[in-house]
Amino acid sequence: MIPGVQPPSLDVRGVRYAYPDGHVALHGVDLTVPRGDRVALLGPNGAGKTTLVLHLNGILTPTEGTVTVGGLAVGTDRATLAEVRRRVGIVFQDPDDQLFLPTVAEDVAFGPANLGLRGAELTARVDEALAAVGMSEHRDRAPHHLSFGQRRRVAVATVLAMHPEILVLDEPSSNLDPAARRELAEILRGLPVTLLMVTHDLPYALELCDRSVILDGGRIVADAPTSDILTDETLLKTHRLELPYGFTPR
Amino acid sequence: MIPGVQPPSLDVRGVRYAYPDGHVALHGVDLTVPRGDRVALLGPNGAGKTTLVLHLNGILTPTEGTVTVGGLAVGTDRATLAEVRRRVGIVFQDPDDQLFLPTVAEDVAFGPANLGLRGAELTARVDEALAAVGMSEHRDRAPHHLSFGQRRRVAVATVLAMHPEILVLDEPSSNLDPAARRELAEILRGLPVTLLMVTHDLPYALELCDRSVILDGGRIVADAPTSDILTDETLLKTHRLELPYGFTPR
Amino acid sequence: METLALHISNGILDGPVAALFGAISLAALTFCVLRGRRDLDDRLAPMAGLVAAFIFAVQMINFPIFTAAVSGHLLGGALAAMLVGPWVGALCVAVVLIVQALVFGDGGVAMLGPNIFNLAVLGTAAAYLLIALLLRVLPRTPAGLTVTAFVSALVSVLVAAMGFVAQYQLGGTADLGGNLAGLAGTMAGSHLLIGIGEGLITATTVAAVAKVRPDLVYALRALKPAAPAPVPAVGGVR
Amino acid sequence: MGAGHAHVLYREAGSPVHRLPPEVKIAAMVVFTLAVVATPREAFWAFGGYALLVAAVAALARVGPGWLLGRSLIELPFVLFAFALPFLGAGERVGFLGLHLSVEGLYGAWNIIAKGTLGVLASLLLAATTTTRDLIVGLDRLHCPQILTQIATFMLRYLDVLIGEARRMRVARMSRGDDPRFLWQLRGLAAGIGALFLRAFERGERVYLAMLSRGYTGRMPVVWQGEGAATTGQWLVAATVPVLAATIAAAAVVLT
Ligand SMILES: Nc1ncnc2c1ncn2[C@@H]1O[C@H](COP(=O)(O)OP(=O)(O)OP(=O)(O)O)[C@@H](O)[C@H]1O
Ligand SMILES: Nc1ncnc2c1ncn2[C@@H]1O[C@H](COP(=O)(O)OP(=O)(O)OP(=O)(O)O)[C@@H](O)[C@H]1O
Ligand SMILES: [Mg+2]
Ligand SMILES: [Mg+2]
Repeated sequence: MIPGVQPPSLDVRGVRYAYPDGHVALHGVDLTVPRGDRVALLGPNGAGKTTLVLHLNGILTPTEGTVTVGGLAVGTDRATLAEVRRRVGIVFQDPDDQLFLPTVAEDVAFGPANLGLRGAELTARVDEALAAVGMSEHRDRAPHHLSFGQRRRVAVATVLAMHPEILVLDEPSSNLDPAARRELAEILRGLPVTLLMVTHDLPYALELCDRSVILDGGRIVADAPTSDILTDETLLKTHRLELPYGFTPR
Repeated sequence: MIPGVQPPSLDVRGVRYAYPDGHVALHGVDLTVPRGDRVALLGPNGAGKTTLVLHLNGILTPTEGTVTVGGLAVGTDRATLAEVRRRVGIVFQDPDDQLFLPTVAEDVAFGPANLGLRGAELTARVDEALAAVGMSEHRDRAPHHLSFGQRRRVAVATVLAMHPEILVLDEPSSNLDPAARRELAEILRGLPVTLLMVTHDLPYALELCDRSVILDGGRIVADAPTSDILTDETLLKTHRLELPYGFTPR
Repeated sequence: METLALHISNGILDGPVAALFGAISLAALTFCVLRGRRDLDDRLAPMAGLVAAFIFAVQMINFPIFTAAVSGHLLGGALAAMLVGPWVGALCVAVVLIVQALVFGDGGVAMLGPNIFNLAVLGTAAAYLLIALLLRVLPRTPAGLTVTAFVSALVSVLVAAMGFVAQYQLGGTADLGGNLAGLAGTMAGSHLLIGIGEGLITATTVAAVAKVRPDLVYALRALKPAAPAPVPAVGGVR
Repeated sequence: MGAGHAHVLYREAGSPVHRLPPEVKIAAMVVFTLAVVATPREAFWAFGGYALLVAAVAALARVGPGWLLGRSLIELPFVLFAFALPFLGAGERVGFLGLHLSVEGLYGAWNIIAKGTLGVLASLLLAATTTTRDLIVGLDRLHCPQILTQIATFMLRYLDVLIGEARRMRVARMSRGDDPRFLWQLRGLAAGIGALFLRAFERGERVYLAMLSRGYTGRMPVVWQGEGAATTGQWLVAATVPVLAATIAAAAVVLT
């Protein structure tokens, strides 16, 4: 590493991953996301997007290859893992994978409390995050008694409350009502973070990310400015991507 | 009922529903869907759409009001309930609620087998449904080892395989890749069924349904041709609906 | 001393006693099937399955109690009685025992009769009698419910353990002579500790469920105070 | 989320024992065990005969002795109980390596170890060759009351839900900076168990409602009952083991 040059936020090198049942989901993925970049991760169902995301904070460990977060090698060392999880905030594709405490407010407070926040500071974090996703009035309800879209919003809030340096979102706009989808875009645009967003919503990718990467069959098959990718019809078509009818990228 | 006139496929009258924790989700809903109609059910997160859907085959019983399916009153009578569930096929919003058997093929076969299908006929149903959603090659895998989008597709197949008269889909396009979203639209357009589709994807609603209903705060607040609703900006705005940027309804 | 898990294995009791308790258990279960059918509506069915799965899972894990010297596992009779009632509750515990005997060899198949009698019949019955009593005597508060769950779980474990001692007295294959009192003492001592663990788990589980979904606690539904209950303002799940 | 119905003890293989319908295997296993238990403990040779039968079935089912022995450790508490008997037992005593052991106690220990071990081995063989779902089908065909098979079906299904929800909760908290070595470390064992129970119940309830939506009536559809009930031939084939065992038991009773 050249001194003075910041290490990239995310650096994935030759990552191969086989699930315990033998199914190989990633066949050698290379991806570098410099600090402050906003990247959309596109690809058909079953491409391996979620599997890749789960490598970024060490929930899955690659069968081969390495993952580095801001210069820290993600391995099995507990102290490093804790630091990596402090830096990388992941919003899971399924909100039920994210929420587990008896009330919305407790769930949102869980992450910041683990970072050592207490008292008024903690409350402020929780209030801010819940307000951002428009769920303040539901703070004392049980997460599993909310509607799907409401749960997704709380899931986003649990991660926003941690103020991560690197924000990874797996299909954040699905099940959100159209206004919430736009409001989330506004929040994300205002955050000073490195962003990796998995999405099937190509207009959303164009709106939020300058750069897009296509993952298909466990391999990165394209990496270019989003506008270039979305105008390359044959590329899109080969990977089961297409712009919604009635939409033209500008 | 006037003799000779077919009863509507779905008839919901004054339905009020409170969840066991006391939260009132529906405050008197009236909705009639004549046979063969295709209706989109729109509304913000937490409006009560899923709650309404769960009333349509007697999974939830209204605190007040009645639900009638093709002239059959949905109540507590076991035989009627069984008949209602034969007619109404519901695709749940969360595929994890829908899939529970060890393999994809078995899960898809579960519904038709309950209808009494056996042997070659049953296999044909399963094959046809899996082919429709593009999951034939995964037939022997475990549903919980699939990606989220793949699980959603299998969930759709489990209901298609039952050949219901009335098809109710709760956010069918979420988490589908763009090609799968279009393919599903093509399948749905080709089915000779009464359709009720909950969705936040307004272009999708326009593509598939002539008529739209907006549910907000547990009440029906609009019921009109989809194109009228989607061009009424103030109506949309009051109910947290909006067309995606760059999209113009024709 | 290693605790005797209350799963009697083949050969501990002699044939006649095993057969006798087999017959008693069969009669008791038949009665539970007849009564349970009335209770087991569409809503209780998943609850019964979950209670059985929960007991099954927790029985697989031997947890240390206070010190590592004694280890034991949940028996589940009180939890089942509390959440799904005595009839279906006894059936849940019986199903766990049958499946464990068939596929894990945990508790001999030939000893299913005595095992079901101790754990499913005796344990659940003792627990439910206490629950019915305590819920009437204690204040109807979360604390009252928690105490009820704890006490009934603790006592049901001891009663089940004494069931084994009595069976051994009747037909233990090895004659212990005057040492039967010793066996009873050992069983009571170790199961007092197991019972405390059982009580804690039962009490917190029941308290957690009662807080969020009181509609799921059978004991609260069945043993409503005599005062006319308000007409429920909520819809049912079918 | 889902149902790994092939439980931990199931050994995937295409042996003749695997292919037998579940009801005949259950019946054979139960009768075999009863024969073993009914055998007088002094008839040492009979237990040798049973062991040979178990070995033959294990070989036929392609289940290795190492696996069987490893799994039979579940019996350990009772073996320890058995070892205590020669010291606790009453009556006549013999000297052995300087210890004064009760003859009655020695016989008792032998009785428990021999019968217990044979019973465990027979169950393990059933488990190794039968999926849990087949087991329920078998119980159903043996006219076990439907309410019991229904509870058993849900029990097995919810075991997966419990494990799945426990896994989700673990991943959720790890990702947000908690480092639980054990699922319920944070808020104490009990609170974690209570939360897990509720969560699993509500997920399970939704799954159940979805099953009802697809026409479930409390009984798995007949296609799930496999190839159909056992034929007379299959009953006869499976009967060889329990019949041999019963013969040994009868001989042992007569001879002692
Ligand atoms: N737990 C698992 N066990 C085995 N295979 C799995 C498991 N989870 C996912 N897979 C397989 O790995 C591949 C990649 O799955 P992944 O979830 O990463 O896809 P994805 O790109 O996120 O898809 P989607 O857009 O549908 O969410 C798929 O073929 C899937 O079937
Ligand atoms: N199990 C439950 N217990 C209590 N309240 C619930 C439960 N499920 C949903 N609710 C509440 O009922 C209301 C309606 O929920 P519902 O799931 O029907 O919304 P929805 O319109 O489907 O929303 P979404 O678009 O987010 O899926 C919401 O306020 C929600 O918080
Ligand atoms: Mg995914
Ligand atoms: Mg919904």
